[in-house]
Amino acid sequence: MEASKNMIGNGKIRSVDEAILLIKDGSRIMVGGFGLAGNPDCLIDALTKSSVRDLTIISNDLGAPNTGLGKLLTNGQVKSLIGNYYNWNPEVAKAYNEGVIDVKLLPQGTFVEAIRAAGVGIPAFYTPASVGTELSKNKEIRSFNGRDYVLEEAVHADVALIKAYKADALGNLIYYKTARNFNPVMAMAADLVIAEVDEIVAPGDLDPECIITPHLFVDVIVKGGK
Amino acid sequence: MEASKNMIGNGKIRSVDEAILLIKDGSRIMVGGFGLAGNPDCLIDALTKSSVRDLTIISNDLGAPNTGLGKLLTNGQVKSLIGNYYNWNPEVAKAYNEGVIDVKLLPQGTFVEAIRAAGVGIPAFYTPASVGTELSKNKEIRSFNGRDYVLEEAVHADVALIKAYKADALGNLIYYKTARNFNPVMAMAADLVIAEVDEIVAPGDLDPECIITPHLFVDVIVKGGK
Amino acid sequence: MNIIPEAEAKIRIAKRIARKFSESSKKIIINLGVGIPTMVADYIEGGNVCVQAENGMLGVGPVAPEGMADRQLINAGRQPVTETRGCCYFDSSISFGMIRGGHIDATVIGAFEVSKTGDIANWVIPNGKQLGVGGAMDLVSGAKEVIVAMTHTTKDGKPKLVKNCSLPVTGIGEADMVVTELAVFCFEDGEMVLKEIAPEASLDLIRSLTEAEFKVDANLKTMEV
Amino acid sequence: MNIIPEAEAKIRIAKRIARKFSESSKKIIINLGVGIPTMVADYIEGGNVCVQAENGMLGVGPVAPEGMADRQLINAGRQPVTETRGCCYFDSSISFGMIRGGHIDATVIGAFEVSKTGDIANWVIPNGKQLGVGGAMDLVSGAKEVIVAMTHTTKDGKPKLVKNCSLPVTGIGEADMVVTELAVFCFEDGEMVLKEIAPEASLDLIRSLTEAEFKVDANLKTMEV
Repeated sequence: MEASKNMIGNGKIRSVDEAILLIKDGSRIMVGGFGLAGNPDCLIDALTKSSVRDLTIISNDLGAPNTGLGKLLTNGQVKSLIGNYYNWNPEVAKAYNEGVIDVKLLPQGTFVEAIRAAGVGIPAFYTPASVGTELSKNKEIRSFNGRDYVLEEAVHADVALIKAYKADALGNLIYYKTARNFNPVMAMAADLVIAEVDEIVAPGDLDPECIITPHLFVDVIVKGGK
Repeated sequence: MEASKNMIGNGKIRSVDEAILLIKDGSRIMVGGFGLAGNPDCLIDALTKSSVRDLTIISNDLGAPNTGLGKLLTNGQVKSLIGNYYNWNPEVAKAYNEGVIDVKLLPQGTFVEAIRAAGVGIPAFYTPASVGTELSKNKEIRSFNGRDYVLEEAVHADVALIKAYKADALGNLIYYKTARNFNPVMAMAADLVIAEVDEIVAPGDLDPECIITPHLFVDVIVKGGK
Repeated sequence: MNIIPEAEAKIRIAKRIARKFSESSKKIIINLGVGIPTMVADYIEGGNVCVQAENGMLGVGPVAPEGMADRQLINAGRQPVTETRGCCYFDSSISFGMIRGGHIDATVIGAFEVSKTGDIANWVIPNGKQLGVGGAMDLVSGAKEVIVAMTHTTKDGKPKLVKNCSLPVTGIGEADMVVTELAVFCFEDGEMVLKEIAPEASLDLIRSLTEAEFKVDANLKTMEV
Repeated sequence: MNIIPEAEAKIRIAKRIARKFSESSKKIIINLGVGIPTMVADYIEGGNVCVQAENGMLGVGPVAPEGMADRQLINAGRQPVTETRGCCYFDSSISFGMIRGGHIDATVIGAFEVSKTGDIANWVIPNGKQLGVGGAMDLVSGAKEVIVAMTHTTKDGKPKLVKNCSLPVTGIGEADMVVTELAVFCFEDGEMVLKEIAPEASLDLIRSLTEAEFKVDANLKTMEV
């Protein structure tokens, strides 16, 4: 990775393959995207071609069978999932029922708030969502001002793979329409944040008022295939 | 206020005086700004000229004696304060010591997170700030992963007076440099949100990717003096 | 048992809910779930209704016309949609902040069952084939008004308005209104009240197809279809 | 007792801390408190240091030149500042998210007292004249490294490095480094260790002006001034 050190900015720019080499077996990996919008496709593709395994994947969904993130499951690279909606990929329920993987379901709002919490140093918070349902079983219920809430703990990751529209060379990011979704939140919540972008511009080329993810959250920038 | 109903958008636009009439005695009022940046000056000025009293003011600071928000205290309109830094206005400590007003101090990060919490329906959260200090006395301390945290409850208001740079007629807001500070967060956390802006533009004139406060948070728009 | 064919029933339900929104005299923000709820948008009239999608958009426009779809501009049902003037984008934490924080005036959701006290079961049928919850639990607990859009009975004629939910619930006592092809119910002080009845239906028919006890509003109306 | 005049002492402290940052081989994000900490920015060299201000800015530039001040562009000490290329703005909740979430590499703060176990007292002298805490409690608990910049003694020569803080604390065991005009201390395994000593000072002098017990590093250096 010596070569990139002389690149513009602070040398956060890497190739997709270089970036994926930073991921180790057994990692907890957050992956941005909702349905097919805002997925870091190139990073996901490279991850499915790598030999990395025993992964915990923290994501909204898991694509479809043998497609996108779903490929990780098909390949047997997944140990467990933390997420929200796997109905688009029936292989998830099957693998879970067969005891092949562990799955922790969180309501979508709790899921993203728990990720934000990890990013901003909040270890736990109370939310009304899931009170009285199966998903709050064995969790602490507490009343504030006469209403019941469930205690949810922060969800942190070793690595976040996110998708943005443009980065400047410092790592400031902007997004594109509903491809934003979980990406800015996950960018705050992992030890190593790898952002796949369509375009890399010079510092100062993004409007300081419109930058969504400030560069201090981003460790590595890769240019996607598009 | 009939006249404004025929204005563009959904009729959120009011005069400063009309807006201030919506505020009642005894209200809990959030006010944006940090030092002299990002204060809703015209709204503050009108509030100090009104007869509204027994107010709880939720703000970072309280201006200076007889200046800005400080005028509310000089005028005797304040019942209590929830905030963070009153060193710039020695009248606050004096009034507190004399038992004229009640003051609840929160660390700045806790203060803003508690406001956000109210805005996003989180009744309480844990934070490491203030553990072991006077400010966490009589608050619940709890350990997560071996570290102590203090439980802080959401801070909600009846009214928020905020300052933005531009609004579109729907109420979408953008800000200007460090005048942003507490304003977007307070915009989420009050029953009635009044935004003072330098300019009102037509819907569609603000870039959808760069809108900081979506219009659903804003109830009333006033054009500031400037 | 199916008095109204399913496709027609769905349209009727969507239209009835759309009318409620179209009649609003003030600006309202709504969130639409997958299925019948999505169809509601097609029938809303007037300019006072603004649609939020929990994947991060306010001011969602109609579904994108053929050939104009942008894979990166979708609603929460993964349909390609369009922009409206004054729309904006935000991340999922802000989106659910809007929902949980009570900033959404109404959410329309589908359901498998609704109980007589307003419990809603809509996220899973425990047959091991599905694993997913979505934003439904956040929506039913956070939106100011929860409107359930569902056919009155299952395909084999079993009541969906039940004494107690037999399926895992999404929220307890969260339903405010239920619209079926045969009736409109509201929850008032924890009790289910029949407000409207379809022209084809008699009160006896509604009773026979509804397991949950309900009151009949003194001002019972015929549902406009 | 004041071996170094106060103004000169402050510059020396600021320069020493600035040198630490200037020597960083990787990009670092720092937050500077009011007083001596703010002066640190004036002496930082090289392009690896990026300043965050907790009122909502990353990439804070130098103080605005006379006549160029913008009241709406200030740092947390309310000084008008300038932009740097690639700077950005955000609201206070994100700003303190950066701080609390461990995304700030170092914070430099002033203090009234630091105890031998790294407790810091810097927010209030209980005389009833001040009521304010600022962001100090969030900063000392959240930043990866907490560097205290303070004169070695009070104006009347009393030690500020004490056995136990007599003033209300800002955080418990949070100090990582203390830089005075006479010495540099680091906290290692909960113990205060003297790392550098000013050219004018002897170890005896430091001991006489320091109430807190401290170890002397085997590799004790002379402070570059």
